[in-house]
Amino acid sequence: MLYIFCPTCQRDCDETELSCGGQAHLIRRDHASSDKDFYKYLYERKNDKGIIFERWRHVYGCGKWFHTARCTITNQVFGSYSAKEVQPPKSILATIRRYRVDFKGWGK
Amino acid sequence: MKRYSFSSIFTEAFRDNLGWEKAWAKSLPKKEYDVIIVGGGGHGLATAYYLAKNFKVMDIAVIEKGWIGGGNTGRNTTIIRSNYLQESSIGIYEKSRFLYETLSQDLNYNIMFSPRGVLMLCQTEHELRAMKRTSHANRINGVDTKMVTPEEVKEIVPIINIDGPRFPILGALWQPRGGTARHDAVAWAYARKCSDYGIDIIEQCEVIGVKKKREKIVGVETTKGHIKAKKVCFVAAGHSSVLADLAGFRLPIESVALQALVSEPIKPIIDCVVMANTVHGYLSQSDKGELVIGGGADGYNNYSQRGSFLHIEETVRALVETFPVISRLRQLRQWGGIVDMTGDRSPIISKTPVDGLYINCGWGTGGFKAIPGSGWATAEMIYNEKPGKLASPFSIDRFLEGRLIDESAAAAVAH
Amino acid sequence: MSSRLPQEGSRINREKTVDFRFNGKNLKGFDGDTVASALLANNELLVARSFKYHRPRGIFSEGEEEPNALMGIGEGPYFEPNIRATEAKIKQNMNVESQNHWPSLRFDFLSINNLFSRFFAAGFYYKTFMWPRAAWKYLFEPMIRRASGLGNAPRDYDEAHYEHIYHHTDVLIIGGGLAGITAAKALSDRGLSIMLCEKDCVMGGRYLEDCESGNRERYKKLHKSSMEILKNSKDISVKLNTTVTGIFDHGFALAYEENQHSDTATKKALWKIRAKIIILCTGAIERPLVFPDNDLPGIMLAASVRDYLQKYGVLLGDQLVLTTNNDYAYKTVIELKRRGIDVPVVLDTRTSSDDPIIEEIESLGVRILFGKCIGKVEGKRKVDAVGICSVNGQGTIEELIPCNAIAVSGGWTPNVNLWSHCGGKLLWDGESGFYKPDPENTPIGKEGETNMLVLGAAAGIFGDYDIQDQVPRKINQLASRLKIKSKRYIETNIFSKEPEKKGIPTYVIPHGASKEKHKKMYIDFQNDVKLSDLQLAAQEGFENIEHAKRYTTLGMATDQGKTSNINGIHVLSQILGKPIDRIGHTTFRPPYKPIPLGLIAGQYAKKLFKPIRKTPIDKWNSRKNAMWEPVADWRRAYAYPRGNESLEETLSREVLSVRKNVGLLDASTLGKILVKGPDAGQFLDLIYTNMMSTLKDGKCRYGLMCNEAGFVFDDGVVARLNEQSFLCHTTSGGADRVFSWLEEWLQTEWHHLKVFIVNLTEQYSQIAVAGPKARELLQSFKSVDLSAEKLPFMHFIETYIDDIWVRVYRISFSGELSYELAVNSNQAEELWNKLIKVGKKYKVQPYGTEALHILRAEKGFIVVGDETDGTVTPHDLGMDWIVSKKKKDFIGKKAFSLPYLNSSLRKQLVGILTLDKNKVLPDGCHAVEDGKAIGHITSTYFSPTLKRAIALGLIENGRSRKGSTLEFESSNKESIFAKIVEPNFYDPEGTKQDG
Amino acid sequence: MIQRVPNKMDKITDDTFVDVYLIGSIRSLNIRVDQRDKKSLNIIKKNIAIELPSVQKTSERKGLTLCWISNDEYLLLNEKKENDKLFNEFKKQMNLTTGVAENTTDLRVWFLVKGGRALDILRKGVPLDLSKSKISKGSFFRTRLGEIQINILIKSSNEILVSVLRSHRDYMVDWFEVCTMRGTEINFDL
Repeated sequence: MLYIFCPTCQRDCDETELSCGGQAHLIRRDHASSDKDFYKYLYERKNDKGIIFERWRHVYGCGKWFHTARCTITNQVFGSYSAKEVQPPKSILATIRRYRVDFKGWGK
Repeated sequence: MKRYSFSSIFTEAFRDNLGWEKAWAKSLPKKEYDVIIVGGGGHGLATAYYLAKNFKVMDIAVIEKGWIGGGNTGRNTTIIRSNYLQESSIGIYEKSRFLYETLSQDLNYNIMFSPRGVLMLCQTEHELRAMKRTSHANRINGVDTKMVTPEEVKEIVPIINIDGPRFPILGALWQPRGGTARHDAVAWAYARKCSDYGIDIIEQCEVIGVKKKREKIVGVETTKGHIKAKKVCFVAAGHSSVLADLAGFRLPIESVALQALVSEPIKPIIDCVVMANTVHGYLSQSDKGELVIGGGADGYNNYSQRGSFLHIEETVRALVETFPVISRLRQLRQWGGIVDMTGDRSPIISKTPVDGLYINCGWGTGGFKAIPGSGWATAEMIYNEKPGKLASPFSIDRFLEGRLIDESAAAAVAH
Repeated sequence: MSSRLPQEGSRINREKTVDFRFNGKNLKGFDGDTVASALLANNELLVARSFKYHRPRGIFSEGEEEPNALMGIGEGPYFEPNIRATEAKIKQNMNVESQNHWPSLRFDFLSINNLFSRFFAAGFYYKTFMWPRAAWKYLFEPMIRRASGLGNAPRDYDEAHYEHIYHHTDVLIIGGGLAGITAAKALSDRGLSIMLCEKDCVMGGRYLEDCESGNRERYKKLHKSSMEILKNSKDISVKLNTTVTGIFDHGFALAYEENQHSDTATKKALWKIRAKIIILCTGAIERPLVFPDNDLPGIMLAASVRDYLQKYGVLLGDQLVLTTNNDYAYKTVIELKRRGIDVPVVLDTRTSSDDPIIEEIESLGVRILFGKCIGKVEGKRKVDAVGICSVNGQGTIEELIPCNAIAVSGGWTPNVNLWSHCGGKLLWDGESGFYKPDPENTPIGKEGETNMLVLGAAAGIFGDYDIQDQVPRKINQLASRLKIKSKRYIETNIFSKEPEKKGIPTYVIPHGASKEKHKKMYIDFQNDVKLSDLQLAAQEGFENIEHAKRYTTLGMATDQGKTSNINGIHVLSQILGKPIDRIGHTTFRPPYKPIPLGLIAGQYAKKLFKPIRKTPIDKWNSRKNAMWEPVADWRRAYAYPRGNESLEETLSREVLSVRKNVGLLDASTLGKILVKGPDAGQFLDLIYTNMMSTLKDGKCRYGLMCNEAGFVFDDGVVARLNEQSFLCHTTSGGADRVFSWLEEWLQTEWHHLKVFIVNLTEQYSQIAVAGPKARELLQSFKSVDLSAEKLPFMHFIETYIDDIWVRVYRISFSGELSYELAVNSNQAEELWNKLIKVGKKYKVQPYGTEALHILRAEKGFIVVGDETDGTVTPHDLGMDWIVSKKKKDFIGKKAFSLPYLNSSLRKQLVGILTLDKNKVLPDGCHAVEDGKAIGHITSTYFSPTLKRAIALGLIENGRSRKGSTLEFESSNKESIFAKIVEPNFYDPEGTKQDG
Repeated sequence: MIQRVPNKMDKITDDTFVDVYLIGSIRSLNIRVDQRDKKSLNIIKKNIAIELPSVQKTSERKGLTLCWISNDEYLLLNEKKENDKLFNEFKKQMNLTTGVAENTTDLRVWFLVKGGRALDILRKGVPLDLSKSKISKGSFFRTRLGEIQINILIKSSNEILVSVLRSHRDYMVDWFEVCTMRGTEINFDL
């Protein structure tokens, strides 16, 4: 039962208060994109066994979306950040590196 | 291979069972194979078996990072049914169910296929209409199902509460030839027969790299060394994305934990499988007497084989409401399986961007029922180097073309 | 022969006798007795039958590890099966029944299985019952099913009270023994909240029972002062009768509280605990030795023998033999001798021991035989004698010693299940012969920190001195690691350092036992897994511990292998010749102790099962005996039957009242979302397939939303309230989904847009007034002018009906002249009543959702969820007109260009008229062409207006089939032929909507 | 803070360890405002003269209570009839800006939970840390109770206002009845 920090409410939230929105930092493809890019945006997922960046919404609370970095093996959470970020903030990446020396970077 | 028969059991009983051989040989990898199947679960073993049986391809290795049947094959609620809505789904699941009927005899191993019937409850008008649509689709495609009334439901499952105040039972879709099987035995039975065919089953052997030459597969790197192969097929369920990553492509898949639980064993109270999709729960009773219960999957990616209590709670709540007498039975054990969910919740049996590399994955929460059919179709694809009639609707391309196979139309969560 | 001693028993009140029934027999016990202690006090040794061979079994332990004594307890709505006799307290007039036998416990027909056990070896089922094929379904499986299972399921509804409680704490201490109590004391006064859960009804764990007689007073004093500290500490909360059953991610723990509530029922609570630190003080469980005939009633774990003596004054037998591999178990002999009980012999598997306890016991005149063990046990349903043999031999009996009870000890196993639930790894300790927590691989909390600490016996530390030494030290370390108020906790060790009680790991004896003997050596009592079964499993290649477990069912019974796991792992390692740490162990999974399913549901059963959302007009609907339809969480009035009407008659009446006069519909459940801001129009243009930004103030426009895959997802009317504000109506079931959808796009993709949304679904109730007399009805309120000029079609105005504010939309979902009145919810019922009252003159009738569906189907209007199923595009619905070609971008636009969404084989919405106009097509039936399905019915009704069957359907290439006749297969035997037409059956010119 | 004499007729619980009253509606506005939108913020300041509350808190003045829902969403409660004019004027002004002030009085129903066990009752359904040490007067939480969304306004450790969607009223009444049954107090043994 995850317990994740909501940056808006400034508190930890029980998993039952949240809903997960899947992979973060996807770039929306509109009608001008190729079918292949559109497919990648809509369906293809990194689904890493290890550290992932994902979207959550505090649906029973403030209603705000935010992002987290989480390990899908241990469920360790490396921090929450605003859903408006187009890439993970440096502080989050630094936290990850502190725990995982072999972390390759978020885009890899 | 020593056959299992009345006489062999009788003979062995009187000599302390000393004559039984290993169910499958413990093999070490050879340098090279015609085909390597990565993943020693039901789907992988069945693929190897049908390659050998239907296409006489014998030079095969099945490599498994843990132990045979240790993934979702050994972690599911053992339901077998084919009452799907879409024609392509019906095709593969009905083939599978049909193969299950004689699987014990075909493999000379009692996998305890028990066609005790699957009852899919309708608890809203909308679900009732959707289920009627499914029943028509089933009939036209040769699947034996029918709609039954609430009274008939009560007759089939006397412990059910059909007048629940919140979601009364309005009817159900009944598939008398659906049922359950002993999940571990399915893996063991295929492994034993594969071994008998001379197929190498290599446990504790994890793939750590994929060898390609000009986008053509040439082998795999494993914890037991490099193994060359002409063709490779990934059949690794929740871990498919990890393997695809090694091969340099991504899949339209997310891995999530699906939870199930069993109760303490009790004397028989329910003789068929009941699925309640509106309230998200399904229930059957094993031959040991345990109630086997499944429900929804976690909403987030997870590889930890343990999940949240949330869905256990929701599922049990729904079932206690539907079957009030079970409230005083106790939860004995819960577990999670890592299931691979695709964008349309239907499976993938497909070629990949790498020549000679095939993939079978995306069975999500409902793979057990598909094992024989999926193995059959995948073997056919590997042998012919292109998907056959059963497999072709399930290629990865469908997402690119918008050709989704969406079963949720039937208001059914896939199981 | 077991009996009650004339005095002592720390748990019982001898002043208070309790009567209870066991298998119909009236027995007496004392207040405080468990079912097990009371049965033993009444010399009931045979209390159960095993799962597979139906072998006679007795009480084997004193706690949650009990594998044998499972009972059906209670009656009627309070009956519960499979309850461990060792865990249930007796209550006045309680009914207890043993399980899994027929016709009686003593003479069990299926014990015949025992005779055929040579056939029923592990894996037997997989090898047989295959011929003939049908026999499995009709003969073998029903037979097996009947024989298996343990207790009977309850038949009556459950009357127990279950509930969930959330609890947040800094520290959760699990176990109230010496380690747990010391840990709590050491942590108090540091500004931390501490919760301690103890499974028993008293604190103290084993240490009061197990102390040396000389130390007893000192222990008691310590305990008393500790309890004072716990009681007075503001930081510490103690829950008794509460077992922590599972540990989940991020410090979440589940605890199962079982407390006396009334004479019949028990209150059961499930505590959902969130703890920053979890301290495991769960102690250890004694494990048995595996020897031939080790499953007879009268054989019990050595520590349990002393527990029954001290807690309940109950003696297992007056001639008791101990078989052990360790010094610790000798305490049992001391306790027995102290009470003058005969101990004919002690069999110790070791060659010698230098522990002073040996001398003490020899001085009491007890014969100790080193290097010896039990080679066989005589007796049918109880122990009559033991045959002694050499540990290293083949089991040749050297001497037969009469006795009536056997105490067995194979050492202790730390109780580490909870450590493993959430990722903690275990280490094999070869010297002690058990798995213990690996300090390098701990469970972690949400930030990756170690969030669990193990203390005391659970960590493999057994001596009282050592525990009192270890716990404060570890707690102080923890405090400085966590930088919490680091007052050092110091406690004077009241215990003297004693020589460590030693044992040599032995599991299975005699070592050279023959094959025949292996078939009588039980490892898992409840599931009847014998040594020979594990041998066979290994022989057949089921070498991995998980395979062996699944093949033999070892450790899969209701005790989850608490007494059998380690022995099983050992046996496997012996057979395979692999060290134990290479064998590994099976995964421990929650729950540690089985939890009732009713408790998992908690208070959310019966009327709290799922929330039912009710509209402000629900009370009125309810009074009119409306039939209900659940729509998402709402209940809506489906129809309003009158008198003896059939449903068809009701629906027909309701439909015709709208067509001829006027009807009222409670449409309050419609979603209403306010979209406001300078960029609201731009935003809605991205959300809807059609253009919304061009909508004029005071006007309405129907809109369709698709998802990115191009499939229709919701629809509804949008009203432009003013320059900046739009009110978007959604489907009833879709309101929350659409609201979330809009928020998601606003927050995560188009956050540069200046738009706010508010979900006003319940602020306004909505009443549809539909029918040719709708205007007349509304105009009869003086204040209202709704003339066609004042309020044209697809416009709205705000006005008052009497003094009730309303927003009146002129929109129509029935094709008739129709108004929808939005009203503040608090006044909705009042307005409804006014309309009903005034409407009498116009023969107004309420109509339900089914009539609504018929009315719209007559007009060919779609319902999202009926005509669409998540795979249907606007083009499929023939609604190309609603897909803007001008807009640069909107959700779904890209997908419309994908090849399959433009395929000529797509199904298209058509109207369907059966050739036989009285024949209504069945729901969901398919059109067939050349034996292939080419489409299906989405809505089908008998139209009361047109007096004929009508249907809508999605048919492959349907629009080009207009005019042709198709075959619809309604069953195996019957087909219905119908003509494909335009999907608009009633008033296609649209003249009626203007009245 | 909100003052309301509970109407005896509305009392839900009977002879138990906590009193629960069904209050019904409280006049309220949902406010949405961008923190960068000075114009709208000024209107709040000028018209109702209440400081914006900090995260999960309320601020109040003369029977008006402003509750924090999110960094761009607030709930304004009006308990005094004499404030109505001010309230309406504020709504009008606010809606002339890019912010929102929307009447949501009819959207919710309010309950008053009173007594030493008030927090305990909510702990049976709310996954928040409601221990007394973590809760202060004037806190406002939006979270879930069972399967529904709930707002919790802490007046004091033994007086709590909660609100749910009006359609959940009957469900909430049932919930209180079940969870305040005699003999189900949350107790510790030591």
